Amino acid sequence: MRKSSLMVLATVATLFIVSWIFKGIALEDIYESNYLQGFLLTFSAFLTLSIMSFLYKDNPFYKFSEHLFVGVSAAYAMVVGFWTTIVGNLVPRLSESLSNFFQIPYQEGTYNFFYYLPVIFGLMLLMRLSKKHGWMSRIPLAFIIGTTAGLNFIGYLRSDFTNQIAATFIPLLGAAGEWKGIGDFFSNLSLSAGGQLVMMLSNWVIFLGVFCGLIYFFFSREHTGLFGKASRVGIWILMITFGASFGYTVMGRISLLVGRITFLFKDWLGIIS
Amino acid sequence: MRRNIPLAVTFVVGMLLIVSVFLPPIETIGEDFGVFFSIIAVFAFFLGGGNLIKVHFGKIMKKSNDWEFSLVTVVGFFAMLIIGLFKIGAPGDISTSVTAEGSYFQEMFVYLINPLQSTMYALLAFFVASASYRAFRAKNREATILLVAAFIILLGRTPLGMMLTGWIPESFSIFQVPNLAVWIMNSPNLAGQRAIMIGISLGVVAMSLRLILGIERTYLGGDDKG
Amino acid sequence: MKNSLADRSSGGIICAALITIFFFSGPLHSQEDLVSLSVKKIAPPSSLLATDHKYDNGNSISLSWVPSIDDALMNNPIVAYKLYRSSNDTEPNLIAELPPGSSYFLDNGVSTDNSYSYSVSASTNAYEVLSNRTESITPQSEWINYNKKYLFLMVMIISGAIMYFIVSAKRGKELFVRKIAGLEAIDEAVGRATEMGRPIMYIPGIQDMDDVQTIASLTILGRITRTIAEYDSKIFMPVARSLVMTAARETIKASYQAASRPDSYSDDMVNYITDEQFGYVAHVNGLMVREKPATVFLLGAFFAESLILAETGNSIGAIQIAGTARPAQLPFFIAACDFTLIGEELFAASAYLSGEPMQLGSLKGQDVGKAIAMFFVLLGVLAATVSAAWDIELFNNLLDNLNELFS
Amino acid sequence: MLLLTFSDIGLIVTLVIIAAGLGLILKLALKGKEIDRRIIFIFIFFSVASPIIFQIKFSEKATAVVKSIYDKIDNLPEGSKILISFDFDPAMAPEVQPMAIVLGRHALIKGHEVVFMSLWTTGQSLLTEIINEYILPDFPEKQEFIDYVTLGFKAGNEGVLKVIATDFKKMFPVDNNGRPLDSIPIFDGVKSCSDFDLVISIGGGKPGPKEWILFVTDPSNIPMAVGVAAVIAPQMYPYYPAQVLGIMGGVKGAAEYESEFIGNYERFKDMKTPGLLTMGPQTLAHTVIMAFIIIGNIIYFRKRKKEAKS
Repeated sequence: MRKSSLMVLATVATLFIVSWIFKGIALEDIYESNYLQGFLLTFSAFLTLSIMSFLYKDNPFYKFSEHLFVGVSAAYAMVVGFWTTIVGNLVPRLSESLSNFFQIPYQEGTYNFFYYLPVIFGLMLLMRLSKKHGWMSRIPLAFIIGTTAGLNFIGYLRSDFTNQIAATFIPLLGAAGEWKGIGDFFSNLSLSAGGQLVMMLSNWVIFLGVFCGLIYFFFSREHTGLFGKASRVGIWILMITFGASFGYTVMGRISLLVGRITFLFKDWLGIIS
Repeated sequence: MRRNIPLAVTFVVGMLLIVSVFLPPIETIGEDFGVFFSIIAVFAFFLGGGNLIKVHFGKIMKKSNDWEFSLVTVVGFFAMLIIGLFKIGAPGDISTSVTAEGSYFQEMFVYLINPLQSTMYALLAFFVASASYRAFRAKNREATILLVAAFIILLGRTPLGMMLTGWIPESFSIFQVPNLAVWIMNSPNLAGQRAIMIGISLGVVAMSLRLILGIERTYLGGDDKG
Repeated sequence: MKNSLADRSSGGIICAALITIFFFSGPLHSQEDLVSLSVKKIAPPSSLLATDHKYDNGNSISLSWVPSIDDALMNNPIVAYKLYRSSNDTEPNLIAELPPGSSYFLDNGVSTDNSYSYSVSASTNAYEVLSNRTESITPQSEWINYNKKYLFLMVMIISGAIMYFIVSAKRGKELFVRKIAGLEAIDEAVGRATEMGRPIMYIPGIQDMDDVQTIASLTILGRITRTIAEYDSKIFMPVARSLVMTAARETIKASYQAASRPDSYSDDMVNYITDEQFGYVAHVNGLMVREKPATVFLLGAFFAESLILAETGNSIGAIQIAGTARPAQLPFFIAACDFTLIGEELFAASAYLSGEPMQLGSLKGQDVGKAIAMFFVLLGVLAATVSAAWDIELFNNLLDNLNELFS
Repeated sequence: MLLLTFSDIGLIVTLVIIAAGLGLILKLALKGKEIDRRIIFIFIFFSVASPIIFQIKFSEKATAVVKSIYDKIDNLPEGSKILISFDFDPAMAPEVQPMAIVLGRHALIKGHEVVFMSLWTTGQSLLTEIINEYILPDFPEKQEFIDYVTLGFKAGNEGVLKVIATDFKKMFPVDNNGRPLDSIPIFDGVKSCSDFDLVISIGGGKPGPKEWILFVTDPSNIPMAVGVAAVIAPQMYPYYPAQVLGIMGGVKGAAEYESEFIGNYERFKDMKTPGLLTMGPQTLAHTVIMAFIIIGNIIYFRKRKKEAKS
């Protein structure tokens, strides 16, 4: 380690300890274990700042947080998977004595033996570790891919294909008997149910947008001539969509930072109330 | 054989699931298969978690670059694993939820994972700014449209939008930037999203068919041994 | 037909009775009368009918009845309808309490092993009056759900179109497929990495194998690694799911074998990091700035991390080819990457890259699907427009039918 | 006399720093230099952190959709009955809670009789918290049962709405504390939702504003206003102004309302305005991003001009 990095390390360590002590004293009236709480809060703040330091450049503090994050969260996922899936879903269907051990109700069912299937598949998957029988791990993969393909086939066709088409059955002219005269038509350009021109325009835009957007996705035709022009309009609509969605999301992203900075200033440093 | 058995499995399972939607007696089979999937996925953890530890252990053993940090990963991993599997510090007996308030597992989540997670997420605020700086340039017609749409929405979401265009009378209120922003979200944005969704659904359907029929088989690996 | 007519007329009579009561009861009762009304006897619900719910696995029975004639819109003495069920002639149990005005209930708690009979009561705050008990009924399990016939039709049309073109392509019919810019760039991107002597990074999204986008990504991976193996470039692939790791290793290995370079393959190319979204992102970010890949592929299902990854990739000057079918993340890829596969293109990519006639045939089939969608959008918009503006019966019917077809 | 508050000074300092920084960058940009992204990061951090520290607020001018809600509550005669439903959970609270607070205050200061309820399980505790911690401390003179009443949460989603649309007491025989509605003065003469002069639903999920419109206010033609999370605000616009008289969308909607409220009520000039406070960082950050987009384009066109020349 070079001298400069040692200096940085020493500074951070000192600040950490100072913050720990101050936080501990500040929390004296609130918690019994105030110094433990002080440590935890300081550590949270340290991790927060370490991650943010990546914006400047990669550095040992980021590396530390990153590696800690990976180890802890991988184990977190495994533990949750074990308790919810194995103990929550598998055990109560296969073994009464294990269910009693984990103190969960045993679920009696005629078709419970089917639940040996995923266990067998799981074991086959572990065959990957063997050179000779490694190919067997393809069978559970094939099962999973078959499941995914089958479920998504119907799921997407129903929710995204048919429903989206049905949602586009919109009138391009106003409704009968609601015509309020040409003056009103052109003078009421408000974004409300009353503004007929805007309503009509919206529906036209939706209709043409969907239509031309679909043309853009055509693979088996050269995009030339009228077809090409429509596909061009399709791209424009997509570009508006992307631009608008981007702009709209910015606000949400800023709020995330507001949350983090509030944590630093309020919970850790205590400079705002 | 090493290819045909898996292909047959995919075909049978895929077809079964498509057909099951129309046959009430086996209608719920998809849900069961979903549970099967999550059980298999837990078995896969042995491979995944094992691999993670193997990689970092290897680094520590070989004292390769940054091996000290690998130590952090390994220690963090085992600490969390032991705390979680044995429910250390859990407020009740074995039946209490692993994420129950007060258990060490939950404390680790609150003070370790949570700040890391939300800070990583918050980095987006910065990246969204640098990305818009670079990307929103009027290089050609398409890029200009993208830029203008984004700009109107951004403007419409701040008081600036109303300050600039608040004078426009109510009967032409569509031209007030905040309203215009809403209209863009409501109409062209909706149309674009819808076209994309319909396209995606067809893509998924065709992809699924190729998988079920065995036309697409890259994922199955070669014919070799092992 | 006869029956339904009878039903309708009896319903009409009851409606008329209700309206009459409504008109007469409202003004006649003063505030004091209300109190006496609530202890007054009321008429029971009538014509309780229990029928097997059609097209299910014998797990539901539908119940309908005519509400008590005292069930009025105003000053209603009735507070609830209570449903009782007795299975195999045992003691009846309360199974549901419904608000006044109800006349229908679907009992989902039954099975084909038992027979059931029902009764329904109307109750005021102080008083409850029971209807007749129904005959015993055993729910039936049906084999085919006819309610989904239109969905079935849709499935047949779309898959029929795709299969038709797959078969005709197999027979040797030439198919034109337009260029997809993002995919055309792949070769160049791989070549550049080789020239620079830097690795290629491949990220298949953060979802597991139960997401079809992940599978699509792996099929593309299969084609790309073929090129990578031929160029003898280096690839590394951090993944967020153990199963994806297994499948990806299988895929890459196969490609190296197909390119006759099985010895260049190693399991280290694919590593599992963590299931946790941002833990994974934190590590991938670190890897990016440390390994400095020349090319980054971001293909699959992405969430909020899309922009974090794409911006970091951009900061190290990598060529980035991205693609996802999650519409919410597309704008960020468009903004931060060099090439983006938009939605459907992600699924078309592996077929396109393979160049095999059968695969390309399926793309043509997809186009037919789009043509069908456009046709019906056009028809539906026409019907909706005419029916809204001029209220012509033919078009009203057309619109109704279309809505049913796509419901 | 010119009196500057802490946040005014903060605002001025912030704006000067940002403006000077942007000016400097613009100068560099005019020379055709690309900007390092870390400079953008610093600007973003500063534009978010500074409003938080200095509690900077911007005055928002209420847009028509928000103003109409404000006007409605303001113009109703004293003693009108208003029903406010809190249909949200803690996750959604940062966006919509500010609306709940300011609406509650406005209704009470105008002397309306307010009924609070919730369709969400978690709404009960939020309801109590918001009313007891944020609204009531400012109104020591207001009495429960006469000026306001909390009915709490009722399970049943749309079912609840269908019933209260015709008979309120059937669904809520008693209030939150078990007191029969018949003995509560506010409910004198209240039979159904139609007896309220205004119904407001604040939420963003299901059941929420949309269900209120479909099952309660639209069938019976009851004046309705909604406050929704930003994500679903665009879905509410088709109902405006025929079925709902106004919409507050996200934190911005809340901020506009707060701005209108504190502008008109001297007594609440210095009240806590969570909506406006969150808008501070948002506004500055948005402005900075827009400025950088403009600078980016200047750089781009400069470059292109140069290339065209050579």
